[in-house]
Amino acid sequence: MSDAMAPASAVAKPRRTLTRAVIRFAGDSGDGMQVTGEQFTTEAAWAGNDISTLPNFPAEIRAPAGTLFGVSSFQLQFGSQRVYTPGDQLDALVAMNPAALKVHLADLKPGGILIVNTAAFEERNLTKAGYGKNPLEDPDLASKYRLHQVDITGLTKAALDDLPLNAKEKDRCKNFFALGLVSWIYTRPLDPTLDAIKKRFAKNPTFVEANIRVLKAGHAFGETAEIFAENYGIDPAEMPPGVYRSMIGNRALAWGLLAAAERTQIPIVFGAYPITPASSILEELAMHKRFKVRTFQAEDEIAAVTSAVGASFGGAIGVTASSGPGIALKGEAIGLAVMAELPLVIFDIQRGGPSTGLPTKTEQADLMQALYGRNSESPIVVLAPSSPGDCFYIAYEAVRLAIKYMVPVMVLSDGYLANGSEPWLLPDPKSLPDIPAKFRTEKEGFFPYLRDPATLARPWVRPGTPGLEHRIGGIEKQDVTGNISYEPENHDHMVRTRAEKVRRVAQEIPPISINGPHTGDVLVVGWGGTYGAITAAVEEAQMEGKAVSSVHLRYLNPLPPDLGQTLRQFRKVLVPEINSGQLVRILRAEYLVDAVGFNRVRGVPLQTQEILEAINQLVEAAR
Amino acid sequence: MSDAMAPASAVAKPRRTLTRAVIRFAGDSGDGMQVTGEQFTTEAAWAGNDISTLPNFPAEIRAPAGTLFGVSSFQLQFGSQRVYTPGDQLDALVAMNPAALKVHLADLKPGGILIVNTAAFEERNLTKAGYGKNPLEDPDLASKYRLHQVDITGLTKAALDDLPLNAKEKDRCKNFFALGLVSWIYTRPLDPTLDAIKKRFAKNPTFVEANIRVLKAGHAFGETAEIFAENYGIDPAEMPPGVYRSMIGNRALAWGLLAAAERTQIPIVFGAYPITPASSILEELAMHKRFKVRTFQAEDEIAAVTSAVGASFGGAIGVTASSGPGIALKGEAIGLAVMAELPLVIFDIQRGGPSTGLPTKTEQADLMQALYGRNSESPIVVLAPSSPGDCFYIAYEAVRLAIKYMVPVMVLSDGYLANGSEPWLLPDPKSLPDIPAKFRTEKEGFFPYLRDPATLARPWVRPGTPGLEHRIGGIEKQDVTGNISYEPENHDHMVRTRAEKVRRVAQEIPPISINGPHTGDVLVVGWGGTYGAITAAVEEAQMEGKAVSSVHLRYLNPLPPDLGQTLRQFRKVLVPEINSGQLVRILRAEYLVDAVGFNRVRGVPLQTQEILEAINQLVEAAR
Amino acid sequence: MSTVKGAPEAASNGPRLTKKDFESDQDVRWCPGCGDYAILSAVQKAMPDLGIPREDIVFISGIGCSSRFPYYMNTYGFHTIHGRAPAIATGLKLARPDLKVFVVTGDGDGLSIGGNHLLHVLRRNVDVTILLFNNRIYGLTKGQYSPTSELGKVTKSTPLGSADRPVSPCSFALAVGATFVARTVDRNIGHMEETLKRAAAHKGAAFVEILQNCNVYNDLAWNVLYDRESKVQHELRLEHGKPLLFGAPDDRRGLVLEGVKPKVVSVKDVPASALWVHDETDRSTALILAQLWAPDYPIPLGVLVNEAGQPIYEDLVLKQEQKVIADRGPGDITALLRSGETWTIK
Amino acid sequence: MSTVKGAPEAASNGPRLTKKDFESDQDVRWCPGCGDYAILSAVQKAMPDLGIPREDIVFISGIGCSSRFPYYMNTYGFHTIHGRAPAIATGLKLARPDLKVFVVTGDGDGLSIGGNHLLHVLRRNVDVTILLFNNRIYGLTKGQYSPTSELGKVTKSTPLGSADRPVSPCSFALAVGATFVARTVDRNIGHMEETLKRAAAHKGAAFVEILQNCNVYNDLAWNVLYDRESKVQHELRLEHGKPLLFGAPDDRRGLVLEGVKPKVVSVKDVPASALWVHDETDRSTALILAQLWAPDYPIPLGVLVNEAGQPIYEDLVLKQEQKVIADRGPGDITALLRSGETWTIK
Ligand SMILES: Cc1ncc(C[n+]2csc(CCOP(=O)(O)OP(=O)(O)O)c2C)c(N)n1
Ligand SMILES: Cc1ncc(C[n+]2csc(CCOP(=O)(O)OP(=O)(O)O)c2C)c(N)n1
Ligand code: SF4
Ligand code: SF4
Ligand SMILES: [Mg+2]
Ligand SMILES: [Mg+2]
Repeated sequence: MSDAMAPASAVAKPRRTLTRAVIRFAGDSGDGMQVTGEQFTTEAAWAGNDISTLPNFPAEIRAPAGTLFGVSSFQLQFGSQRVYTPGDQLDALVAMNPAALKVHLADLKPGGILIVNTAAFEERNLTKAGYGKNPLEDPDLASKYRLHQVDITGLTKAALDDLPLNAKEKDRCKNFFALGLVSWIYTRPLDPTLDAIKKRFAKNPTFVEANIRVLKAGHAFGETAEIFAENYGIDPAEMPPGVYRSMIGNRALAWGLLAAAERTQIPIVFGAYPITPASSILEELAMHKRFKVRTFQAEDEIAAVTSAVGASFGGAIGVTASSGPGIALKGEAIGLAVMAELPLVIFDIQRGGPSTGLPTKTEQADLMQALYGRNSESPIVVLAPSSPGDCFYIAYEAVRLAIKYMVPVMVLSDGYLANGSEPWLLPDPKSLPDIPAKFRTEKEGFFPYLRDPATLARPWVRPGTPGLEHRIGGIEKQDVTGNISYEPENHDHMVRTRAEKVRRVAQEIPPISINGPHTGDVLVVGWGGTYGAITAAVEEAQMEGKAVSSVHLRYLNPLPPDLGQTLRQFRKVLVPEINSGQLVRILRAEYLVDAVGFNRVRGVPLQTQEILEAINQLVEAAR
Repeated sequence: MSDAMAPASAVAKPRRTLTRAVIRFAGDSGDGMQVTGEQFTTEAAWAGNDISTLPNFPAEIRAPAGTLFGVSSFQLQFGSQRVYTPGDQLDALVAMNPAALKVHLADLKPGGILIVNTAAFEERNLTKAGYGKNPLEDPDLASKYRLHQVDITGLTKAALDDLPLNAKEKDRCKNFFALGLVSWIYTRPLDPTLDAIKKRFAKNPTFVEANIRVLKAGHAFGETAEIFAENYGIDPAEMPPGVYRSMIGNRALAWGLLAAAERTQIPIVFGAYPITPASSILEELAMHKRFKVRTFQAEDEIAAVTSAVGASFGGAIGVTASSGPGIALKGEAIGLAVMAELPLVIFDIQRGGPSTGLPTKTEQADLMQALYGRNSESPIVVLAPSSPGDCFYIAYEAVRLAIKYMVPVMVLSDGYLANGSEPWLLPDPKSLPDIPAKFRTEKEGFFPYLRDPATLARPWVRPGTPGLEHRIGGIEKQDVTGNISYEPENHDHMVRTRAEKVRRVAQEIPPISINGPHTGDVLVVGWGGTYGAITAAVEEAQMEGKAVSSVHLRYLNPLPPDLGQTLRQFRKVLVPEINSGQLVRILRAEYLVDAVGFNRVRGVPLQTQEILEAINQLVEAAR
Repeated sequence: MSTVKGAPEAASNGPRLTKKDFESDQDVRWCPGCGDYAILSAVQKAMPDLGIPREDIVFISGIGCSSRFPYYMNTYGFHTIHGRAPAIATGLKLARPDLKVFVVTGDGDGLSIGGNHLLHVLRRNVDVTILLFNNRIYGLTKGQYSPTSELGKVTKSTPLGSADRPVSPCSFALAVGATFVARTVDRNIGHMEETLKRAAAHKGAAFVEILQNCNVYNDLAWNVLYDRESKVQHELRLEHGKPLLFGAPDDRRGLVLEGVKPKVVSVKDVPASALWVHDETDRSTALILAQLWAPDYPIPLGVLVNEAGQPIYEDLVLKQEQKVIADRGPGDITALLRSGETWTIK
Repeated sequence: MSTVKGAPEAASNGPRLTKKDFESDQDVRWCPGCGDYAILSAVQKAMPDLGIPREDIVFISGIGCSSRFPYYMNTYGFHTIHGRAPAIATGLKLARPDLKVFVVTGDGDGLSIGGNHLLHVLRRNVDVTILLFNNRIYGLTKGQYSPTSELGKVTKSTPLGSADRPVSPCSFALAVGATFVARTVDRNIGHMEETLKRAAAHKGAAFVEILQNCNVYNDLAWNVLYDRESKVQHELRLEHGKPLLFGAPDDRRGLVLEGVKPKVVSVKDVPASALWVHDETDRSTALILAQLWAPDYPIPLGVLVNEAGQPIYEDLVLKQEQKVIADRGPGDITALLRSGETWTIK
């Protein structure tokens, strides 16, 4: 938390200007921490800050109140400089009950702001949280942190005294008190939240009145209460001009598909079976039938992917989405699409594993499954978005490549990108690359496996086209004619052709953009949701004067053609991943470079600090 | 075909002694070529030859007679020296009809023996085989090969003239005429075939009479007919003394399980869903219920593997088997076994792919699927037999490791090993290593995920044990207690623990045995069914004085601890595989050695010659 | 919208097609004598009468001898993977409700590995015509027992006899809500043709069980309907609104109800009014009939249930799509991107 | 052999167990107010009366809120993967026919992804007791519609209403041959307990549909049986051999048959003899009853079918094993290796 004295502002209390701050709201699943966090995000966005968020909820639907596993939290970092991650350590923590304190205190910086809802620190909650004695009575707490004990529940009730609401309804407003208070502390504008409250409870004026009162009460409390010595300003960040919105990964994936559907004017059949954290893609798409996206909630993952394959055979864009366990079930069917050489887009929103694992936590351990999770030689294209907003472009690109090369394309997102948000500069849809989607209708010289010389793609034919009736299937077939063939040399030729087709996608990959000098001691190579943490770490290392650069891969299969030579320009290569070392194995096998991995598989994003340390160690080793 | 004049033998015609010969019987699916080949194999085995066989049948059940895709064939190589493969090119080809000639002639050596059944070379068959004119009328045929035109059909009928059999029944005997003839040409004893005929048709004396007559007729024909100038002797091979039988891979896998069941006195539950070429394992085991092997033909592959997991939870040995497409469906469930840390054995009998591919053909392309075909970090042990007989030991070893380490073990066999046979020196079951299978009953200090310090295995508990009631599942769990845990550090710890457990299996792997000097120009590294072809090629190269050695891996995950240093003793490493280069990628990633692959994916075994050429090229490069 | 072209009017455009037009150039790879040949020719015979242009017809199959079917039809075809044809067909219909889609499956493909997809395609009442070739065996994998094999069946995989009770394809289809369920047999081309035409004409999921002979691995499994003697005795031809009669002319038998239990009677022993009359529109009737089998009962052939007017999955989905487009216009990505909270940075 | 310990005699050894003995130490993680709590306590209550030692009981489940069940039972338990519990249980019973195995599943786990395994475990009549918690929604994934959701259901995944017709778990179970099928409801602990005991006592596959309330994502889906008024009007308690009666005391109604169609009548309008009598042993009766639902018909609760003496899969498999061992002795690998063609090299 870097400070710099700023000219005292209008408000009574002194205000300090910060470059960035990391805040976490934590409480019971029922306490509305997600709403609170999202609202504060919007306030910061309005104030022009760059932002990165990290929601975190329990696997249970409504875990019993007060329990440790029932704690729900929302973290964000916002700043006047580029913000790459939700942040490692907290500048401020709001704990609505003892369980929240127990679970999250460790992440609060020494000297950090700690706001607790004293009303919740009673017998039952304390025992549920496993506190022998009330931690608030422990003097260390107040000495180690800037502890603010606020009877949020009480003050909320008081503010609503005369309103015709029952106790439960009044209590439900308390999160807005916390929001108001924190908004004052960080001087973020209340306006967007006031608007939101009005929209949200439009049907119920009393609720509007109540929540607004409480929000303002919280704000006023900060201003007047003795306990807060100062508050903080954070200037707008330098961000490219344009219209922004806050975007989360899964919605961006869905909208990327919508953009592709609009561009190609080809319907999308989206076959999916619900699974955390992929379900919200299905739910988002189901709200946009105007785009001719036909969502199909299938009986299982196999039906989900096969329905997509059937749709592609019919001349629609077949898409399916799931998470690791579901993707494992789709392997055989993806192989069919490889053999039938049909376009197919597969979203894998990775989560903690193996098996059921940690359904609501994030991970990057499906890369090998994406490449090899099928029988025999079954090559497909693999892409990975690097931020929530990037999901939009990756989804669109996946459709483009699937159609252009008549090949399955898998997109590896993860639980962090899926639910995490960032301020996102709206793209101009017209500027998106064209998607060459045309169906063959010409009878003359037609063969089902005739190939485009540039892409090796076979023709896409819509059933219903007179004269092009043909039969395909999963058995090996003769090239060009598509007739069944067990002929040895033909099989070898087809295996190579299917591989070459995927290899040719390399023509589509733009030159690698290197963050930093093109040669040096250490190159950090990453993919997927670790982009923010890696970039932040590398930029810190660079500021420390280290000869470190980074490259973030959005194309994982095929790899960028210029990757090999890029790697060789550095003494050492570091590959941070939230897995046991998957991309690093691929780089070693592909380029015989002694790349080393930094691997932590905890279900949570990697931290900037730990990556920085890994970098520094390697820089030492390089010397 | 190396010859050396031998003292004229009892028979009228001169006999030459060969060191080895390669023969192929080819005809319609209905012509009984498989039986003929197997019988000739037994004759050669009796004569003390070493043998390697390669059956080859169409994907169709009973493809229409006379068609190219309906051709069925059986190839074998037998010799007085070690025989490693069924052979590349043929010394003799028996073609029962035009289609058989069309499909197989290309594999016959110039000057090779070609026996055709002239009766089958009539209009309809010729057109079905796509011959414009009768190839037998083409003078080149007789000049390029030692062509013998025999009216096998007619001679068979003649021999059975007076027997009360209808035309169809008589015609069915004709394969024994061919067998008799070839037996004479290669002077193999008829006795085992005579016995077999008697056994086979015990219930029908007329058939016995008929087949024996025809067999002898064929034999006599060779002896008397003018057209055969000479015949050949092949001395017994130098083979370790002991009792032998002919063994095919799938039966050996089944019997390996039986040996394990007998040793552990624990029932086996074998859950499988039929699929070529794995079905015969289920069928073999179903005949041996005496060993307390409970075969379960499940509704699909997922039920097959999950039933095995359920059985292991119950304290039986859970085993499942399939081929590539079926294995792809088992991925999620294998992940459950990884998480539950239960013993599980999976047989993957690889076939041509991707997708349905070439169901009856062989391939080695599921190695990556075995290692990575599941969501998240889901490490298992992977083994591969190197010959049909070796399947017995590998199956037994798989059970041993699965139980000792409480881990899934996958065995990668293939279509060639599954149906191919070799003379197999019977093992002494008592000499098989012990399998430490004991169930925990001790309540004191019990926890479901308590670990054995040496193997990291958790205790195996049979439900029904009082006081040890516990619950497990696929959600991440706290080490030792096994309670559900979403705690970040615990997850990281468990991911590492599951990986370490598999890594520790390395302590079970014997030192690598190197075929040839321990240092040199080229090391050829192989795995699975290519053992024969690689060894033959390497030994030829060695005879040519090349500094070449080979290593064949039976443990693919973990890899042998001494593999890395072994690789480094050679200038170049060559990895021949029937895939696009899978093991080679693993070796490059693991040891950063510039290993190169030799890859042909044709659905048929690699040929000794082509591997030899690849070796020679690399030897050049190494200089 | 989802109305498939065809029926008389469609037939009118272009010259009328013949059986030949539906024969592909691939050589048929079934065993000589296989019942599949008869089914193939019945289907090819029936096609022209559907009056649907060849290019608008798609055959989807899974894996099995039966599933080789699409290669032999000169229409569009997709030989997919084991058990998944119903799901593939569902996706295809969502993409292309205008196509006439047939699904060809077997007792293993459709009821073993594919049982769940069959359940759901019928439940959803997707507008596809499903032909299940029931030979009570796994043919392609060379003779293991199937979910329709009789208890105690001795096969390669069950040398001492199978231990599971068979499932009845028709009972299954009826219970999960199939709106058209019929049974026919490979040895009766006429009945097959007529049944196929009725099935193809049905809007919604039509399920037809075709009793088929695998002469190599399960020969004469349906001999009760092949053998002239027993055929006469046991074959019950279902006709809507007609009493349930069967048996030799000289010894006609019929069914009467005792509560909900059918009882076999000799027609001369009961007044015609007492005979149980078939009602295609009643699922309960069909559920009871589907349980009947020889020797105690006759074997019903023909249409068990034919329920018109049930909602069709892809129809409803497309209606929703058309409605939102009619109400709010087609999707506009630019507008969507700017919807909700946005802010501008200068 | 496959006879599970238990019943009185087993109860005798050791002190009689109580509900408490079946409560595990894990904290229950369902939403406050979830119907699963009631089911849990009914099961825990019923357990002691089975007289089966705790260590001989295993609960197997798939994935879903319902499938969290095993963690809360102080028996052996395995929380497996989505939809596969029936197959896992089948393997377990093959390994350990001596164990009492329960399968807990949901409408999604059991009828969506797991439909095929449910079909086959019932068809095989494996000796397991299957409890399907039907809340007509996917709870754990936060509220998408399920295969038992009503047509037009508005959920997160179907904002404009679902387009598929629901499947009836009981009809499905009956059609695929389940030998015991019953229905009960979470708000009636007594009826649940009694139904569970009967199901657990059945030898062979017993299927129980438990109507369960998901108060978070599908609250009051079964209100027709919760609301006092409508409950009285619609709840039909099935009793073997008793006429099918329901309705308020002052307005008792019953069912009579018109052909195979049930008709609701007022008891006072018909002679008692005319009333349709429930017969647990008759599948046709059950198949018809399973189709009945409010408002036109009453909702049957209790045992629809209870067919004793059907062959049990693992019984037959083990009988085969024991017979060959009795006839030919246990397996001998040394002998097997030397069986058939062998030869000796000196
Ligand atoms: C995933 C997968 N599992 C298993 C197989 C092997 N297989 C092919 S067809 C078949 C069963 C065929 O039986 P059925 O559906 O009755 O067709 P039939 O051959 O009898 O016509 C099986 C098990 C496969 N091809 N793919
Ligand atoms: C292979 C796989 N696919 C999907 C999921 C996600 N998932 C978990 S539970 C569930 C459905 C649960 O519905 P139901 O069986 O009715 O249980 P309920 O929560 O309603 O009790 C789904 C789709 C999963 N865990 N695994
Ligand atoms: S195996 Fe049977 S079903 Fe298959 S083609 Fe041959 S006869 Fe027909
Ligand atoms: S989501 Fe519904 S079913 Fe799941 S625990 Fe909550 S109330 Fe129960
Ligand atoms: Mg079949
Ligand atoms: Mg549910």
